Amino acid sequence: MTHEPTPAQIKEKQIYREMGMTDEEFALAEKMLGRTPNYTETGLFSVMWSEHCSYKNSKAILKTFPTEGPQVLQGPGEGAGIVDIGDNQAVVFKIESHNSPSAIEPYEGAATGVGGIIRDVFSMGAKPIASLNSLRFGELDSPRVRYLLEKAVEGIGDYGNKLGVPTVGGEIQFDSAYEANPLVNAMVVGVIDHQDMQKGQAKGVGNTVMYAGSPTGRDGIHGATFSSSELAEEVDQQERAAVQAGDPFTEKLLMDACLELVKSDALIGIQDMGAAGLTSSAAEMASKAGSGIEMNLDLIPQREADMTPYEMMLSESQERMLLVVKKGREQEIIDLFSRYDLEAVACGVVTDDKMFRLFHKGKVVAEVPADALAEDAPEYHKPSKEPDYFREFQAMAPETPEVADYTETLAKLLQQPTIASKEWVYQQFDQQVGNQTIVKPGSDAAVVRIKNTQKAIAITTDCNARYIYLDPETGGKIAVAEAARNIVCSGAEPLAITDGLNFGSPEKPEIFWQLEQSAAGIREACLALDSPVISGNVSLFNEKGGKAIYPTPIIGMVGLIKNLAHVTTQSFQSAGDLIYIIGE
Amino acid sequence: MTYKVKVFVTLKESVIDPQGSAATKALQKMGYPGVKEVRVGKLMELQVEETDGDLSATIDEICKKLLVNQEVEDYSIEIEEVAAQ
Amino acid sequence: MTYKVKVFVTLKESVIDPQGSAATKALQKMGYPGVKEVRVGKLMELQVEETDGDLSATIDEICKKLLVNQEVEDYSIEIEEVAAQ
Amino acid sequence: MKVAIIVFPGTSCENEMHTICTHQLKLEADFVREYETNLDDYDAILLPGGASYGDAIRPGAIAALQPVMSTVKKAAEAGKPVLGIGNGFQILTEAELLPGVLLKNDQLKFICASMKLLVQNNETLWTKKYEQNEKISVPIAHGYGRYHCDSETLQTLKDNRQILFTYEENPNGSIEAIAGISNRAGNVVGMMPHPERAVEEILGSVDGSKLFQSIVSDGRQSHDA
Ligand SMILES: Nc1ncnc2c1ncn2[C@@H]1O[C@H](COP(=O)(O)OP(=O)(O)O)[C@@H](O)[C@H]1O
Repeated sequence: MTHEPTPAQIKEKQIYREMGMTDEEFALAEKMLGRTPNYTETGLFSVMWSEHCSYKNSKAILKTFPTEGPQVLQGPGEGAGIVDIGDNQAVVFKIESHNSPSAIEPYEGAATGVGGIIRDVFSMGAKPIASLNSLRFGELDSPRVRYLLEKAVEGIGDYGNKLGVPTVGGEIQFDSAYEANPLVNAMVVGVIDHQDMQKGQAKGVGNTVMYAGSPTGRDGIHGATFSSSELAEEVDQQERAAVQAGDPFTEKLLMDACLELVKSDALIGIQDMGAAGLTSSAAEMASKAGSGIEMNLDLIPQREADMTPYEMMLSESQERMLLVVKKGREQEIIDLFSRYDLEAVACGVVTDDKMFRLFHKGKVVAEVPADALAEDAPEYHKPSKEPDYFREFQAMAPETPEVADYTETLAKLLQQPTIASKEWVYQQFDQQVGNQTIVKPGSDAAVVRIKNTQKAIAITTDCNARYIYLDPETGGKIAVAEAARNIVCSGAEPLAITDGLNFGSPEKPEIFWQLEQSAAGIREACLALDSPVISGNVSLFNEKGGKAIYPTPIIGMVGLIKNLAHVTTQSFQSAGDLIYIIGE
Repeated sequence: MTYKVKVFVTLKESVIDPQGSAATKALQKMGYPGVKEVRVGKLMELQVEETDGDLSATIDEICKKLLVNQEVEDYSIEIEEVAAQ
Repeated sequence: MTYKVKVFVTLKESVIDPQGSAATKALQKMGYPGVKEVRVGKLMELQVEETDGDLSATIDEICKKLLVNQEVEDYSIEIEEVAAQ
Repeated sequence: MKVAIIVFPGTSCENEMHTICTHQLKLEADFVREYETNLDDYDAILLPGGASYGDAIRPGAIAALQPVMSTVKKAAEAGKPVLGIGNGFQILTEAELLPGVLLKNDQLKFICASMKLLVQNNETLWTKKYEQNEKISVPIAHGYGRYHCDSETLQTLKDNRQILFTYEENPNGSIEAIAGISNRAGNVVGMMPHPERAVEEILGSVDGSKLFQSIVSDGRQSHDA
């Protein structure tokens, strides 16, 4: 048994700093608790107050996004957003980043990124029908970059392919700005009937909290904190241990089981254990419902021996779900999961005292108000400052490059990895499983039909980060507009977007400015196009050695095609057709 | 001189092995309840010709650079001299 | 009694091994011309609890049924007794 | 005529197969799980693609050992039509209902792409709606699709015309560009390409339809006989 520091030692030796908490945050935690937190509790605060879970640096900005519209059934705040597509059907989607895990172990990092976002979608009750990704890497002349690219693509492919969810599109750009901080974002879209929509809420005092899926191991401890701070220059042994691995086979079983489960009236709430695993799913479910949760950690299925409460609560083992079910109906749920060869166990109960209370070996090992971990996490509005480069660039006179030989220039452009065909990448993805993909990768947007209807949806991910770097507000507008053009060109009308905000350290005023400005641009374009933001993700601190990535707010957009006859593809269709250029 | 080198690559304890656990479950169901765990690793066999230099250091280098992913794998090495061909 | 069983699986000589040849080429390019051939096989580690019966026969059976495809693979087995837990 | 679609944990292409059977061929079709041991009610058996058991150890290896497969074996011996696609083909070889083995693609990557196939034998239960040497367009999506067998087996395959489909351009290093084979009797067929994904214009090709249509009349005959 590992020896854990006492509350006094944690405070005195500032051990909380190693977990990513500031002195002020630790003091706030003490105040909320009315005492000094113990080791497990400090762990709970540190992960829940990380940027990844709390959005403490970005909440103020996210609040400026338009999130409503007659089509929106569920805006930001749940595992994924939901948009109506008529006939009692809806689409569920969200984008998620897995940047820092992919920088260290690209195969597993990318694979578990896909796994996580797929769980977010099926935990809403939706059947995932399409997966997309948005990737940024350094220049391909570096062997490390080639390795990262190759393995990340393989990881994305292996996971989606084994799950039977088609990967239908994405984008990829190469620029030295991403050399040390590659970006791996994944977006998943699901379909659902209105009555099957689920929420991640722990309602009903006395109801049972259940754990389902893979057992908990020591993998990924502090992954959320880790992904919310600047990557250490030297990845030490301890951080290496943070790498978590995916198991698409178990995820497939879990997906099938959950899609059956959502039809049961015994289910009250369900949430994926993603970043900060058991801690964030349980605390958020309680906080959202205004209730409390008590869990007995001895009952948590464990893969490794002698796990401490701290380890169990912070583990990011994959392919796990937290459920709240009606009291007395537990056996049904256990039976349901066992039909899929999966374990489900009752491990806690919903209470009315708004506390998050954990028992281990007969003792209370943590007792924290649920809201303190979720709802009441700190929020910052960091100072923002226009960077000098911006003025400089704005002052420059527009310049038109002279082209001597158009053929040669065109050939050179087409050779740029960012512009060249991405067939090498998407050939590794099963694009068609399910027989619903009717426009595959290679066109403007992917088109996936909705089974047994005449409808289809068009989906795209877009972001030209160079534009955003040069002028974040205009660049933000361009990103949304580009996505919308891709959607429209495919025959669809834009419905809504999800956004993946990938930036450097918000502690630098110039970076915070980029975030603020690009969000303003996104907001304006969303309003103009009547495409609200229904979900998203924030990944900050993407920098190393003081060098930040380009500001990269990736836009994932979904549009509706009401009649399959309206589907249009990018390619020239037949000889003799006339070619027009429209627009300015 | 020709050497036959074996590199045994195993997944680190802390890393889950989905292949191994699927195989374990299958074997238990098939009537081998005694099989508690299967973990699948790699066995790489290299045929190396080398006259001078420290072969075991070279192999170690090769493992770290290419054959083994130390983020998730451990390894060990076995070197055997075989008759020159 | 608990046993640690290792199953070494190698591709038959007659079967081409693209993974091995890719590794060979990569190593030669990286400055290891002495590496003449790499072949990639599997190392499976089983933890088995068994009181009676012929363990080595059981393992052999498991190999033939599941762990090895004899059409393309050869295998050998190593059984080690470990302290009961 | 009634069709059994065998589903293992990890199978993922069963719904497409079901749609074809029920909507296009107007047949009855049931999903049959890996633990079932009675297939008497069925006139044909389909093994769809996916990654049964997560492709653990070797694709198809664990599925081949499940109870349902002993029954599939008996049905195959009795002459019922059996078709395995993708992972289904891998299961059939692992279960030794078809000779050979499917190894990792020679370029070591998963490939999803549209392929041109050549029909090498249109005189079997499953291929008779095709023309001999017809060129058809059918997608592939696999990581372990490199067909391999020893030279003796290859000769037998040739002598008995068991090679049904070959790739026009070999995508994965399969011996003699083999894409699909049958057993000696011709009733058991396995192929890596996915004909069930080429059954509607909107999917890009309808060339897979004839494969399924081929058994409809035959299946009826054998059942009525
Ligand atoms: N950039 C963003 N724009 C809008 N909503 C966002 C953004 N980032 C996160 N959200 C929303 O905040 C909620 C919490 O997201 P998150 O914590 O990322 O979920 P998860 O638990 O899957 O990691 C989600 O509903 C998400 O859609």
